[in-house]
Amino acid sequence: MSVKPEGFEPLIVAFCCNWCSYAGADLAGTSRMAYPTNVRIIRVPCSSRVNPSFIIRAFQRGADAVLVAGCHPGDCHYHSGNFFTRRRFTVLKQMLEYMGIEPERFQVRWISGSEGAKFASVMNNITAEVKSLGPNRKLRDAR
Amino acid sequence: MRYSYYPGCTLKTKAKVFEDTTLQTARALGLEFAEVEEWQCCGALYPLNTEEVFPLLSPVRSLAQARAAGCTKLVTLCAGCYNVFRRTNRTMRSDAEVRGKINGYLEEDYRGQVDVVHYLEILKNDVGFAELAEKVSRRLEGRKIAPYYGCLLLKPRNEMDFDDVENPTIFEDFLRALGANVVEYPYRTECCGSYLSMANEEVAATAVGRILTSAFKNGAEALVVACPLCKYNLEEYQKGFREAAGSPAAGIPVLYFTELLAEALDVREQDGQ
Amino acid sequence: MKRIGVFLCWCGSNIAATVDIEETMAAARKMPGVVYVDHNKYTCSEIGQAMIREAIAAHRLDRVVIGSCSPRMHENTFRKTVEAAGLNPFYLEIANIREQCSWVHKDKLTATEKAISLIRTAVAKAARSEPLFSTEMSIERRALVIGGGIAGIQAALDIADAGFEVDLVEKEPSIGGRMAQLDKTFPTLDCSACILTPKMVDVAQHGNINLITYSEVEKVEGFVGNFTVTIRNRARSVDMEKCTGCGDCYAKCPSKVDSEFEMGLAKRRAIYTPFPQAVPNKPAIDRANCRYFTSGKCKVCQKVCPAGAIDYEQQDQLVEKKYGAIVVATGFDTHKLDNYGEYAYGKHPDVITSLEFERLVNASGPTGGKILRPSNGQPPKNVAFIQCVGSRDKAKGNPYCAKICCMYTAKHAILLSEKVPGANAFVFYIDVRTPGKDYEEFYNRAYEECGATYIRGNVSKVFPDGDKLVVRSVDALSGALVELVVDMVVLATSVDARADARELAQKLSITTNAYNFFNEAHPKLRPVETQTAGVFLAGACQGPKDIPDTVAQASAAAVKVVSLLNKESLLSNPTVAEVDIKLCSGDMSCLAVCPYGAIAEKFIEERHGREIRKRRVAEVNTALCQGCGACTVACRPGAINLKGFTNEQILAEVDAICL
Amino acid sequence: MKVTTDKINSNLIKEVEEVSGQKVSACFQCAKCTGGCPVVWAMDVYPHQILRYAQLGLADELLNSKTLWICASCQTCDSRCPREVDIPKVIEALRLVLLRARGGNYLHPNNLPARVLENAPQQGLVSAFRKYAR
Ligand SMILES: Cc1cc2nc3c(=O)[nH]c(=O)nc-3n(C[C@H](O)[C@H](O)[C@H](O)COP(=O)(O)OP(=O)(O)OC[C@H]3O[C@@H](n4cnc5c(N)ncnc54)[C@H](O)[C@@H]3O)c2cc1C
Ligand SMILES: Cc1cc2nc3c(=O)[nH]c(=O)nc-3n(C[C@H](O)[C@H](O)[C@H](O)COP(=O)(O)OP(=O)(O)OC[C@H]3O[C@@H](n4cnc5c(N)ncnc54)[C@H](O)[C@@H]3O)c2cc1C
Ligand code: SF4
Ligand code: SF4
Ligand code: SF4
Ligand code: SF4
Ligand code: SF4
Ligand code: SF4
Ligand code: SF4
Ligand code: SF4
Repeated sequence: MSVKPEGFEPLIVAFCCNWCSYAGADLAGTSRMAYPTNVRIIRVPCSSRVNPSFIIRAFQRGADAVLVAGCHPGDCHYHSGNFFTRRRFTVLKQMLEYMGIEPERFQVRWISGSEGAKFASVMNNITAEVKSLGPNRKLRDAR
Repeated sequence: MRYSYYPGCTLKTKAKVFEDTTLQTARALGLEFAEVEEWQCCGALYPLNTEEVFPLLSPVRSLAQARAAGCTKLVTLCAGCYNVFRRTNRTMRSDAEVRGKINGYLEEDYRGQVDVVHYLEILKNDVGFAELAEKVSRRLEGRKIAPYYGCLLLKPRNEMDFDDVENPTIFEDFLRALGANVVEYPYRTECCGSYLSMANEEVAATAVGRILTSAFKNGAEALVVACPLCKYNLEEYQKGFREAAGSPAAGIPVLYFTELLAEALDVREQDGQ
Repeated sequence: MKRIGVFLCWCGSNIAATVDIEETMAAARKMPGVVYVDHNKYTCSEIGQAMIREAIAAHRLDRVVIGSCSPRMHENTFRKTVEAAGLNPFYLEIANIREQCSWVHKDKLTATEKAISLIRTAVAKAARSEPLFSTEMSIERRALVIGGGIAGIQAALDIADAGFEVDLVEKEPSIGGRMAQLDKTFPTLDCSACILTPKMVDVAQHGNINLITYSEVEKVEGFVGNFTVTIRNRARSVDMEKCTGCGDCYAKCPSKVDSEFEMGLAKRRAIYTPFPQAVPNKPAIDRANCRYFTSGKCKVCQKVCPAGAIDYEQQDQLVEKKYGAIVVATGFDTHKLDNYGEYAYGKHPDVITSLEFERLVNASGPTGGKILRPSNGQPPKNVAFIQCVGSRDKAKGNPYCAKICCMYTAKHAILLSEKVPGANAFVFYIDVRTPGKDYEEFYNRAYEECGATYIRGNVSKVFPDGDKLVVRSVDALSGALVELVVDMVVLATSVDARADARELAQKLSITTNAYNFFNEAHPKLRPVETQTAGVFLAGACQGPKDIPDTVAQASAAAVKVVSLLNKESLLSNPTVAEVDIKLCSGDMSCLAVCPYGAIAEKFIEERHGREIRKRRVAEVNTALCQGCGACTVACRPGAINLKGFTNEQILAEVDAICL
Repeated sequence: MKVTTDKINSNLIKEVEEVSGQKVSACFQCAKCTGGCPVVWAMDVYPHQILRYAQLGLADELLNSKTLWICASCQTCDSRCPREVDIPKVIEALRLVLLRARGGNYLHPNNLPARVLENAPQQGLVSAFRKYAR
């Protein structure tokens, strides 16, 4: 059982593909759609660039959740990249769950460049979910 | 070659001649038809809803017996039985859920290993129409015969896989092998009214009328069928239409294809009729 | 140690109102490698950019981080700025503290905290950036167009007019495609031949176009700007140089077969041109049907040819050529009707397809333009047209709408009323689809002025009754059962991809959809490009299309080709994948995931003691790589990395965020 | 006959889809089924209309229609349906809904003419009772 400290603010690392999700985040910005500050975005060309080891590393360094966001299947700028993403991360998700990481802590979402509102709502939801889970202690390096 | 043989209720009663001529001709052609030992009525209709699986028990039991008897093919004659068996077998092959239920109930492990075939298919594929033609001793020369397929041999299109649904040829090829003149007419695959003749005779009669009129117009002197219910309907409602169409007063014979086969092979024994 | 400069932008109050610039600057000064920090009201202004350039010089900065708006906004601007100051443009990193910070957060305290984190992340990435360079590639300034229908003809003419050399490869003995078979064309009803044949002649006479008929593409190698294509010139058995096109040979040839061009409604000879206006107007011998080739006897054509052009010894020839760009324009086939026995096609001669109807109404067709029943040569009185045959049918045809048949059926109804006075057209439809300029009006004309009766019902069965045909359906609008007795039935057959489309797609490394139509790079925004750079699409090979759409797409493809060939050279994208051959195990997992076929195997020789061994490794073709990075994840040993987004950079970003 | 949101949103469609295993919404009303039905002239609601009524939730019109008792399950229609709708299965589902709701049977052996009972093949009688009785 994880303990919920008062005022816990989770740290969330989001990998966003340049063409869709990063653009979606920008649109949320230009439309001034507020969401919590907990999320930090790393820009990648395509969701298929995200190596599972990046995600493990984030958890090890203390991230409380990791989000991978890419173009909707069929809309990938590189045609098929997000299909690989989908396949890879279903496997990774199972592995993480096996290691005791709650499914809410690792999410894969499709957000298009015109879905500013979706981007904001995904950020709101993931922050709320992880807040209620409390900090990630399972994989964090003993430092 | 040895086949499991499923006669069905009607061939044992009202369509005795169908069974007799089948067995006579099979024997003449060197085909061994071994009757499934404890067969029961196949249910006559394949269930058209997702809820009923128990009607499949009976056909599966016969199929499992055929398999136990070491036969790879189960032969049926009546188009109704054929339709039920073919579709049941397909379900047992492809639908794991139904298969589980049925096998659980029957304590069997039947997965559709046996092929369900119609006698016509045996004649076409195992005997061969060219070979059959050579065995014919009394060619049906000059006889103008109209094949009538009806529905159940052919449909549903994606489940029966018996012949092209819209343009079947197996009956025609069979008749040509016997030396008959095939009458082509557009109504050969139109429904005869099926079981409507039990409850709604008027509708069945009209359906039959269209088939007969079309066959008459194209010069048919006899119709040939593979189904006792088709035969019943086509015979039962002939009168009215013959008169209306100004056709010959005497009834047009509706024959099972095996009757013609027996005649052509000259093996027809006296069957008391 | 790197010397990193950090520049924070206020964006007026857009950033500065929410992010405490002073505090952020103070934090940035403490970040590893940062030697200089400054801020500006509007960094993208000329003054702001000048400040960066000066700071680079004054403080010998070798990496630059700008905290400002999204990189999607000004990355290019600022790359140029640092380049002007003598740095590699890829030494720049942008922290997005506007769209992803000041604009979406309200609380100044946490927003500032996040801004600091974003700057730290960018600093970490910049510290690990490496100089990247685009390479320059030469361009073969010639184009190949595959398929000589209206699409290929238009594309070839447009490219040639722009001053580039074009080879047009057509598999049949003549160009023209389907449009050559049509009579009049909707929505204007101008005669197809009148508008097409002049263009065909233009192709033949254009100084920049090299027409290669009776030929096919055998192999395609290389990449954008530098394709090497092997073309098979099928043996025509006629010497094109000598032949004058006099036609004596096919007048005398004794072997007659069904003419494909006439849809089997007329015969052609074994030596033939598909139609009288063929371009080139020189025959070919169809060896499968020639008596000489099948039985060794005949040679009539050789005897009668005044030019001595017949050459039975000709062999197929493989020619290798180089091109900078390729346009695919191989068109469509009409749907085969094997699954539609209910319509009696093939069973009754008066049931015909729409393309057969086109030949019947065509003045140069087998009946000289008279609409006559094939069974008895009499004009029909009542004609049923059945739409959507083989279309919109997921059970046994194509699930998609073929797009052109509603319109050409309206055309057929109009032509019937014009050519056979008093004849009646009955059009059976599911929906009538006429989106297009003047299209609805054209359809209106069919029923309003030309008397066609439209019946909303998919015909269920057609069968002969005496010498007539009975059409059974229902009018779904009134609920009335319909049984029409007609003289002729015309089936609006669906549009299929060419039978060999998938094979050609493989040769070109392009993809097809489930029905073998070639895929465009983006359904809306890149409709003529393919996923393979330098290969473009035109016409019905990409999906069912009428002539206006086909021509528009062909001209668009031509522009794409021209703008490519116009470049002196191509600059490659520098953020590409790179293989470290020391780590590469040669298992080629990367090759399997690359969507662009940019990875190939290569064999290197290595010295092991005294022995020299060959070893397989992966190699990235930087001209093809689009920099998606999928391969980097597929690679188990971590041998393949993506420049500009290296593993080290991304891991450093993760670490910086999680500090 | 009147279409209302309540009817369209009613449970009938779901029930019919469940019992028949067919997707009623797949039908795009081309009416090819009706055009080829061999007994359509005896129906009051045509096969394509059965599908349409079901899409609109017109329960009374469906359950009172003669069509349910006229369809011969010949499968001509579904063998031609471009949307892969098995129409006789939909009709069968309606028939079952009705027989269950109303109880009783449509056909009773006592109602058959002696001539039919005498001459008809077993197969026909068995079929009829399976169709018309519960
Ligand atoms: C019955 C009917 C009526 C029509 N009426 C009209 C109308 O009135 N108005 C209208 O706008 N549109 C009409 N159309 C549509 C029109 O035919 C098409 O829009 C047009 O033909 C598409 O041109 P295309 O060049 O893309 O394809 P095509 O005309 O099919 O040309 C493709 C060419 O490529 C060649 N080719 C194929 N494969 C290869 C290969 N592997 N290598 C080399 N060459 C190859 C073919 O031989 C052919 O010459 C009609 C179509 C039909 C079927
Ligand atoms: C409700 C709706 C939904 C749609 N949904 C889709 C969809 O889902 N998918 C799809 O593919 N398409 C859709 N479309 C169609 C799509 O909007 C158009 O295809 C597209 O916008 C056309 O682009 P355009 O550049 O030709 O015209 P426009 O978008 O109209 O652009 C024309 C521009 O020219 C400017 N302009 C006008 N006159 C002058 C002048 N005299 N001088 C200078 N400038 C001038 C205008 O201000 C405007 O900026 C939809 C359209 C509507 C109405
Ligand atoms: S660089 Fe971007 S953030 Fe700065 S002033 Fe310009 S637009 Fe605004
Ligand atoms: S006869 Fe000779 S010159 Fe004349 S068209 Fe034939 S091949 Fe050409
Ligand atoms: S040789 Fe062949 S092509 Fe020439 S005339 Fe004879 S059959 Fe015709
Ligand atoms: S264009 Fe018209 S006729 Fe052709 S498939 Fe589409 S709807 Fe049917
Ligand atoms: S996946 Fe990696 S190791 Fe395998 S071939 Fe490609 S670069 Fe080499
Ligand atoms: S980065 Fe993408 S395009 Fe480039 S080689 Fe790797 S998988 Fe192919
Ligand atoms: S044929 Fe199929 S799609 Fe057409 S109306 Fe009938 S059920 Fe609907
Ligand atoms: S199954 Fe029923 S509705 Fe369909 S064609 Fe046959 S009788 Fe008509």
